[in-house]
Amino acid sequence: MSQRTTIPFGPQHPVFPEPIQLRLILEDERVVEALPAIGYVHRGLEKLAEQKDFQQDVFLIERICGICSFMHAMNYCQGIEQLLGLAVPERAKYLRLIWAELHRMHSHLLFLALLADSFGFENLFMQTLRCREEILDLMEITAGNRIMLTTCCIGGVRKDITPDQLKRIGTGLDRAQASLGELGGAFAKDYTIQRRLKGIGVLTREKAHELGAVGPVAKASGLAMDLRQTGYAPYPELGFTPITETNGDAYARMMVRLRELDQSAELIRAAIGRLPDTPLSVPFKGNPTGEVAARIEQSRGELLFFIKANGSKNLERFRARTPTFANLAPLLHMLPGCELADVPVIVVSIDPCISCTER
Amino acid sequence: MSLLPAKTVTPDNLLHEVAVLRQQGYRLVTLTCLDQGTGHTVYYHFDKAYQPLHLRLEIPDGQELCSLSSLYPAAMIVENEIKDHFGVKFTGLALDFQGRLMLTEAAPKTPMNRFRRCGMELDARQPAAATPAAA
Amino acid sequence: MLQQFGLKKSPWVVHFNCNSCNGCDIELLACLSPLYDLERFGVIHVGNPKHADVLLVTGSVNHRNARVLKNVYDQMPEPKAIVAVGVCASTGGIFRDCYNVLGGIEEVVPVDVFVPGCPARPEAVIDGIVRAAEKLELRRRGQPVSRPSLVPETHEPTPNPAAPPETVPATLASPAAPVAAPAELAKTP
Amino acid sequence: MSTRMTLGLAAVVLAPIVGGLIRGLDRVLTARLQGRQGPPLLQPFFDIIKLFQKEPVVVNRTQVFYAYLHLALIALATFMLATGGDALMLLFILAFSTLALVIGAMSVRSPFSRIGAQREIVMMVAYEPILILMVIGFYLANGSFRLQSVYEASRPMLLSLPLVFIAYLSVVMIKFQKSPFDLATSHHAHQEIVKGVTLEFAGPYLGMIELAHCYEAAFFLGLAGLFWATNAWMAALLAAAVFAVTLLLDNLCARLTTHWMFRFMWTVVFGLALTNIIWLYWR
Repeated sequence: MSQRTTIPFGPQHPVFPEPIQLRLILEDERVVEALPAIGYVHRGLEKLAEQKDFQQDVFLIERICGICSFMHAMNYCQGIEQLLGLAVPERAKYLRLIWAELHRMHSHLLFLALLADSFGFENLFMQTLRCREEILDLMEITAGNRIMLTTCCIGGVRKDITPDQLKRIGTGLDRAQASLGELGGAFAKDYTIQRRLKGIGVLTREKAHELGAVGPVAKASGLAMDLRQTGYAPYPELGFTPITETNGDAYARMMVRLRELDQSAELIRAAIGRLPDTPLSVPFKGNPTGEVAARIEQSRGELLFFIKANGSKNLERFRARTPTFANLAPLLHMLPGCELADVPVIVVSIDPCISCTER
Repeated sequence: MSLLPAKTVTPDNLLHEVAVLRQQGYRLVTLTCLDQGTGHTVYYHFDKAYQPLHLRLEIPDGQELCSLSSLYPAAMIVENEIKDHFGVKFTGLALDFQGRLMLTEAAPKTPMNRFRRCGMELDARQPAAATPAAA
Repeated sequence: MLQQFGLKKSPWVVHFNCNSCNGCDIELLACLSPLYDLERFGVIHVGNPKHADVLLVTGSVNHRNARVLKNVYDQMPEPKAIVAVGVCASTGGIFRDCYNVLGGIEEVVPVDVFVPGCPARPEAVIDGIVRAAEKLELRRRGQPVSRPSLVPETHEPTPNPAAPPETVPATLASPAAPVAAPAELAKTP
Repeated sequence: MSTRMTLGLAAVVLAPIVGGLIRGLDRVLTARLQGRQGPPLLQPFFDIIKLFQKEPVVVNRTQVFYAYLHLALIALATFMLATGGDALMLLFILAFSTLALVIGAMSVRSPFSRIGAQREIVMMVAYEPILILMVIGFYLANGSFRLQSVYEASRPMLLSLPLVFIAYLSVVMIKFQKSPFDLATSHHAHQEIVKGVTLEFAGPYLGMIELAHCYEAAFFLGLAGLFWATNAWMAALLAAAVFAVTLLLDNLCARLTTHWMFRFMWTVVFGLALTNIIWLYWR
């Protein structure tokens, strides 16, 4: 029985919080071919960024994606600061790092929850989301909003984290890590989860490099590639080394994120311990001019902003290459040959952010 | 204005240059297209061990650009996007979405072009008016 | 007698992400989490519009997904209610001026509840769903259901849902009216 | 005869109520296990009442017919279980009831619905042999295929069929669509095939299927009670134990694949049940 069926997987499909359509051509329940149809969340943000004032753009660019919003704003600010030749105060760098890592934690926890959902483990889904609320609380306490922090501005940060709040971050991380320890055990050791993840969606090291995989997808395939090593924020001073796995399957991708969660918590603690006492931001005058390609390691991988400014208050060109955009090609490489039951697992395992991808 | 430090290539030697970079183990990060009024500038961003490398390519209107999909299969998606947004045509695309990757029939044509509003057909376009966007 | 329990107590929701930046979507997910527990209200997140009573839409409408949104809406059996979650779904929000954005979802489907926020907070989303469920019940009884307006109400009293039909404009009274947006619902320029 | 008739009719009336309560309890307990408050206990009834108030959306008339058939047959099976009818006939009706749902799902053109139907068939193929072995076990223990003989048996079936009982547990898990077997349709198994079999049923017709699920819940837990039919309390306890095990496993497992389920059922579970039967035969 090898009847071919075409399945429109999406755009409105319960496993994706976001609309992407994968046209899956199935033989029985085996995927023969997968074709993407995107554009359901294409807004035209790059164009709008060119029409707005470059300072307004911080808030616009933060909304490229609601999951890793802070890191988008951070990358944009870093790019503009580079063009303006601004030296950001040390405290602002550390505060940015703290918020960025909090964002990474909540993003990875969301990933784990969605992964649990993708293989139908409702209990784990709920527990992971519960753990995620701890992190969201920390963001709300420090910035006033659960997801869109809007604390980053050109030249530094707009808001300080008070010593009380720093203490609260410490206890919040303790609680999150405690429950994360239990959850991590379940994720890593549960028999049914291993059956669903091991050997699924394998991406070899060579293919990962050739297809330009970034972030946890690349790290799971053994490519030690993490832009946090380049030192855009005080990561090297805090002793950062990228986490890698070798198997390149969905399980490895999950393990990378699981381990990065603990690493992020430790980075935040270390940053709190060394938080310097300097002003929060530097004032600046004038408009940026020149071209820059700003890069940052976002929770899903390398984020590249190409910014071209011409000395007016509008940018001449703003281009965003988000990590999921780079991970689409590896995804399309992984899908053919898998079972229909594994499609949600594989798709979720790259942690797709379609909103980033299409802007 | 400080431009991105980039090596200039031409459409003719593009594939050769990229093939060399691929040999050296560079990873294709992405492509960026800029509208220059009478043509487009395309940046090719590469990376190797955190060292970025950029190629700059100027292409006049109407000329087709060869696709990198034979060397880097992942280039296909971004090339389709550029085709959608700028109307730059690519030859040898592994999978051609016909300008419908991001946009639909009802959406504005080549909306990312800065100096003009042109259809998908570059040849039918009026000579560039070169009116800068609202400052 | 039993009927009064039905719709109000079991609003099954389907979520459609139109053009959202994910902020509202993950807040919707957070609604399902133990802290907010949407299932307390009998809400089940069904993936299938044919089973759903309440459509939650996040994000604005663009050229490609307008048709999909209409399709999802049309597939839902009556009585149904639409909740626009977040400012993008309500008016287009920060993306209103983008070239590929048509505006709020009101352009395509009639909205029953607007949930403000960027992103909308889970408490607000839950409130929106519960209010939509109340509208479902009114709609089943054939009572007039008011559609909210984004234009600020000046001094008019809030419409009484149980008011006799003749006091309500015809376009508002008909629950199944497709996209009959009355003049006063026209959006602010 | 008339008392048995009354008993049967009472079962047909009470089964959906009991089944609804079981499903409600299931949802409440699941929520508590997940650290949530969960819906009210009567939630399944609210759902069904609501579904009957919705506009009937029909893809084709056949589909409606099969929804009715599904409900009628499962009600008939419940009737037979209560009156102690022929066990083989019971199995046949049960299978036909599921088949009605499958054909109903097959009658529409939605790919998700069809894949759901295919999976449902695979599931039937996986659990039907266990049910047949169970009935054979009853026969070997009592010398009759009539369930009446189980009710009148001197010693509980569990003592003769312990392994079959364990095998039966996995049948219940499949029928209740619990992890790791929640493959074809369920409130939560939406990730792969949206809603599977029930995808194209809407409004009152979905309500009928939900009602049938309530019957199923009562029916299969009742069948579990058969293993200690000599004492009503023990039967209830046994049914409760089956319920508790399915609930716990549902919260401890991820969903596995159809292939895995098929292999597992035909090797481990089938082997268990067969061993029991062989032992019973040679005893």
